[in-house]
Amino acid sequence: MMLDIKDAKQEALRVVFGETLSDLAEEFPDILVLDGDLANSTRADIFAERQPDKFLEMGIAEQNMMGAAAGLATVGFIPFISTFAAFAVKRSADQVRVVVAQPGLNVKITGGYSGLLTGKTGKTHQSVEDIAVMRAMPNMTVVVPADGPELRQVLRAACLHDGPMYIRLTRDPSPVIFDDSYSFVLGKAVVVREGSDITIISTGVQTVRALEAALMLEQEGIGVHLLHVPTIKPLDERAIVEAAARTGRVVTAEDHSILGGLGGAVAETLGEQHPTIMKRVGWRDTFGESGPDDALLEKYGLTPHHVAQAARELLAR
Amino acid sequence: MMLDIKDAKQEALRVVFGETLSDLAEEFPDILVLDGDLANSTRADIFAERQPDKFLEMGIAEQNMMGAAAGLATVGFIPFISTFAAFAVKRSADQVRVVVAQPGLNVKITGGYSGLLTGKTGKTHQSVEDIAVMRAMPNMTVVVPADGPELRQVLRAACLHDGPMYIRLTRDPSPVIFDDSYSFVLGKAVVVREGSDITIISTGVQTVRALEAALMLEQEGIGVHLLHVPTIKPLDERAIVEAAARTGRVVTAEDHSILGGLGGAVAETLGEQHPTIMKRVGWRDTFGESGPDDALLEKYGLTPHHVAQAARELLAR
Amino acid sequence: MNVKDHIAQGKSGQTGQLPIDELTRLAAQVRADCVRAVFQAQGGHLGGPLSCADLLVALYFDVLSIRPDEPNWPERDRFIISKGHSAIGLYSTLAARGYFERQELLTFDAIDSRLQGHPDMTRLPGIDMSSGSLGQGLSPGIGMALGARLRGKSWHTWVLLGDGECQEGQIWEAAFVAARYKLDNLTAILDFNRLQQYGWPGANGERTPPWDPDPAAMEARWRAFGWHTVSVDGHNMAAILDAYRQALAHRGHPTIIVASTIKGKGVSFMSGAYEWHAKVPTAAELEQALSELGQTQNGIDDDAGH
Amino acid sequence: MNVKDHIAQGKSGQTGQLPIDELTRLAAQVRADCVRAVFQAQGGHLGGPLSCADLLVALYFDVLSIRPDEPNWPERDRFIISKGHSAIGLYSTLAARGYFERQELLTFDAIDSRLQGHPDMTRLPGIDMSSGSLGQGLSPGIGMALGARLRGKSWHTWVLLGDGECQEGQIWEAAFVAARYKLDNLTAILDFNRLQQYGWPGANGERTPPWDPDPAAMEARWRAFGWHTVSVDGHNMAAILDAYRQALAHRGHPTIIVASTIKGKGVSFMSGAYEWHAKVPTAAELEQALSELGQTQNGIDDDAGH
Ligand SMILES: Cc1ncc(C[n+]2csc(CCOP(=O)(O)OP(=O)(O)O)c2C)c(N)n1
Ligand SMILES: Cc1ncc(C[n+]2csc(CCOP(=O)(O)OP(=O)(O)O)c2C)c(N)n1
Ligand SMILES: [Mg+2]
Ligand SMILES: [Mg+2]
Repeated sequence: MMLDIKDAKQEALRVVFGETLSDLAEEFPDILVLDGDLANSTRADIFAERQPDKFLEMGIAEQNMMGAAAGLATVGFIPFISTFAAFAVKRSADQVRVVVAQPGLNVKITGGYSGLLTGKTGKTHQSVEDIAVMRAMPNMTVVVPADGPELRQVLRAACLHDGPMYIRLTRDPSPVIFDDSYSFVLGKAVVVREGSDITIISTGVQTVRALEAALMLEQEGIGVHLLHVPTIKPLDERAIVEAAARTGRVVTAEDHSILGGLGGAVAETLGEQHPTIMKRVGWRDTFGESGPDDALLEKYGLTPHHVAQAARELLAR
Repeated sequence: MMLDIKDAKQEALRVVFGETLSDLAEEFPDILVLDGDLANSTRADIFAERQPDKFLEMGIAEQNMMGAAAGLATVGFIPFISTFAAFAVKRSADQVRVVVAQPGLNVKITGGYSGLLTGKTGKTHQSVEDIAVMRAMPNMTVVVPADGPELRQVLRAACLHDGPMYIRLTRDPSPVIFDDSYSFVLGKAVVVREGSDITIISTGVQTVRALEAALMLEQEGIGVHLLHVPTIKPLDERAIVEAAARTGRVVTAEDHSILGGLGGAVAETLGEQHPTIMKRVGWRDTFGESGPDDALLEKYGLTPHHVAQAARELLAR
Repeated sequence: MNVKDHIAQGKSGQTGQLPIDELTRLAAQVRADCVRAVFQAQGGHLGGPLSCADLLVALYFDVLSIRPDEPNWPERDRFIISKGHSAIGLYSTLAARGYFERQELLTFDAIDSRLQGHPDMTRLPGIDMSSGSLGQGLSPGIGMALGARLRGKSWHTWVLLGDGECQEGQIWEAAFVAARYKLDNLTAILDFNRLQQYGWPGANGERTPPWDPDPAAMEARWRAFGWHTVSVDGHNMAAILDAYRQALAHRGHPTIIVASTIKGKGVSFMSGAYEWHAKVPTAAELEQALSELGQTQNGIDDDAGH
Repeated sequence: MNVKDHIAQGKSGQTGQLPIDELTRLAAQVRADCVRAVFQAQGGHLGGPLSCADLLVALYFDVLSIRPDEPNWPERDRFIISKGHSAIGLYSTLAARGYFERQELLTFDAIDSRLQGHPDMTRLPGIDMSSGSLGQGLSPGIGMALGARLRGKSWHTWVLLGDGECQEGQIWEAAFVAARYKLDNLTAILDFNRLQQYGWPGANGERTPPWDPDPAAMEARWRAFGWHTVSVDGHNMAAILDAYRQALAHRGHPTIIVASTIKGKGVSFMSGAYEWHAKVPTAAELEQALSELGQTQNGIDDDAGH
């Protein structure tokens, strides 16, 4: 199921997004892409080139874009909103709430450039809390894919699922960890690695770093049970409880605030169903800044080493 | 410290808000109130009448209102934003993020008509996820007072605290539970009742209902340890761990989604510091509707009976 | 021919041209039903619904191609009430038009009701878009109008805006985008009543209109954003119908109809009084309101009047 | 008198009237520093910063009452760069004006730098408001201008807007409110370069301007919202200064200066090319850009040029 992570092929989720949606538009003729003047960043420009009649420029006006998508959904289209996660979630939060989530309309919101790595743009462009906001929204499905192969399946699942969905994307190339045998199922978490000393639960591209952490820990003789949670909502609670029960210690890992995101969802689930000692790895409730990727990951505590260190600390308790 | 809840005096937080801020403006001459065309609902109109020169109508334009407040804060004012919680948080989410929270400016955001009871206006006006959104925002202080006496102290504390703050208010009169001896301290939770069978952790006006639940349970011989958490952020983690350790069972109660709010904050804290079985009472991840208060509280599971029932179920586990 | 026959005849589209005085009578009934429902619910808005009653009746009885017995008819014209707090005005119009029994208006604001305080498309067939958070309605209208164009369909999309609501920036985002796509299958109707909720206090504490009260200034604003504009007296039924036809006929731009209205229109003590934006009448006020509206009885009775 | 003496002299306020050709030379230096910094950072925006360099230099060297050595001087004029992606243009101007050493421009976009990708007021003194999320800058400007009025202060507040940015509804919320409060101590400068980032694709895939390219149409829009307007060639230093003085002199309304500009101005291959909105030049492109800008050397050297 898993390719080796060393020398893994790299793919940028934004490119996979643009290409896959262009392909899917042949199969699902109701697909439209609405762009908030960022197509050459989000790579919706690939779609604009290949499906010009299905590409709707909406200008720098995220609120209106969200509402227009809602209107298009009422007449049977599958509108995909494309902008940065920071703006998709925050600039049109009330529109998502009132004309998308409340009526349950079939709008797909893709949040590009999510998390820490946004090409040096800095804190205004880094979405540290988008998962928390979208997860707290009733009726919203929240999906955070880990790599290109998973994203391809997520986009297809989005077309088949009737209802509002938030899909979190990233900018920079990241390793491909899933091979052809991998099958994404909306609402299901997936065991990436089995082990009995400590459980790591991760989402998005952070799963790649969690996997690297697992490999490090295994070299130290620590068996890691790694659960990847691509669907944050609806949450696969049973898989989370099972994974926690497996080792009795849980580290969560996400490129997102430790408040209210995956770490929050896991804490809520375990607190009610299977109290387990845990440690959250993610942004420590802070805003970000500009800088090269490596320096940012190091400063904000998101490297594989940070995930591994959290596991060691939990084991030492 | 606590008056009897039966025959308690009733006060509407919105009225206390309008009156107290008018008084405080004498002591803190930099106070301003910015209104989003809702003053006669939020009762900022009391302030408008008593302090007309410090009242700034900002029209039906919440984004601009938030930005204008940020600008006023840079030149030394203490601007209080006044509108409904649903709009304060969602309609200006990106503005809160970029010009208030990121620069850490001294803007006080008051969210009126929070939660379920909004005078029959229905789901567009009910803020089910505002605490989750504001809690996930770095640099934001989040306060949810339980009654009039507490709110009076919260507003004073807001003037003394330099930084962004979200204060959650309610529309309808609710019982006064704190007497003159009560002292609100920003960032501190308060034990309202001691007991050794079960812990209830609550916030806002839901603390009143939790107190009623505690009285019911005590009649059944169940000792309730009730912790009121007016400051959701920064969270009084130590008080939460202590309260949980007291009984080993925790019910959380809030007029807010069970995702990401107080229940989420408690779950995260206990998961990392003191895993404890818990049950969250709140909106069950759904939007609301119009209706009379009693019917709504019953349908959405927020009555004292619902809190008590959760406690019983947890005790039966 | 009475209204019911008209409606029966017009099943698959318009009602046919009802006489103006019949439309006027229906508008009075709609206003009365608003007051009755708010009294019954002991909650809700009145100033705004009364302000736009003529605009709604003219639209639903003379212009929209709709099927009250098949509310989701795919080819129907679309209508969005962006000023969602005027829901009871829309509900009363829908009831008059045969979407549901007028008696149901008395469930307004009740728990489990289809008639929510603000329109909820998941509850009541006939509501094309949920609303209640101001400033949001024009954008879904763009989606519906673009959708018609993309599908080669001929439905027309109508959006009712409040003037206070036009302070919301989203309206101007939508104004720009609609014009840029030259959406001439989209019409906005502005209920230009020069009041909002609390309002802009003047020097002596009086309410001042949010915008320059001159309709020409409002037209200039929309024209600057690329719209075709028409001004009209929003309480003159014939003029309203004429404005609607102008909008339908215009090509190359979306049209906005700036309809000068009086908030609380039809009830003397509510007219022009901002306090009646959202206020429940006493029993005596109810009676006076109904009598001013020429209603013979206090309750809603489906057979009354026609 | 050279620039340094001018600046020394102007410590507590304006620099005094620098000769136009000196301002022009400074604008070329600012443009060159933008290109150098983006090359060094291997990231950042260029089209927008180059577009507004003349506007910034004219403002900072001739108009603003500021103290570079006391950036938080309470009485200072305020400036907000609402089109925050042009941060490097502002940083280069601030460095030229003596807020910090030009060498520091080479830390642009680096981790822990004061010169963030988008302006961060918590990091760099001299930044009056953080920005980067478009459409947000005019509103804090309202707060600063209202604040001056409430405190009886005379500082003037300036806000630089992008034309693409004006699609954001918040701009029009602010436009309305500023006019309603008659904030004549607030001036907006519009960098009207008729390009944005990706842009509106035309029929043949070419970029079309977001708005009608005619400045008169843009002026009409703002006038309809109650603003005084001035049109100017945004690359003509003398005309810019004149427009700024007109704005300061006007009473009763906020003023917007619609400055017609060319995105990427000053570097032939960047001019009018939307691809250069945010693109890093190669070493060869850097060299050509600097030579077109009349720079004698590739690096930043504080003593170069003056
Ligand atoms: C986003 C948002 N802000 C505030 C409100 C509260 N509100 C409801 S109605 C109203 C006044 C609306 O005025 P206008 O649009 O002129 O409507 P009308 O006069 O026709 O009632 C306000 C401020 C709201 N519903 N939504
Ligand atoms: C709210 C928001 N949406 C989108 C962006 C991404 N973005 C950055 S610059 C830009 C284009 C801006 O165009 P314009 O205002 O004309 O600036 P200029 O041409 O001067 O560079 C866009 C869309 C953003 N920064 N903020
Ligand atoms: Mg009005
Ligand atoms: Mg531009």
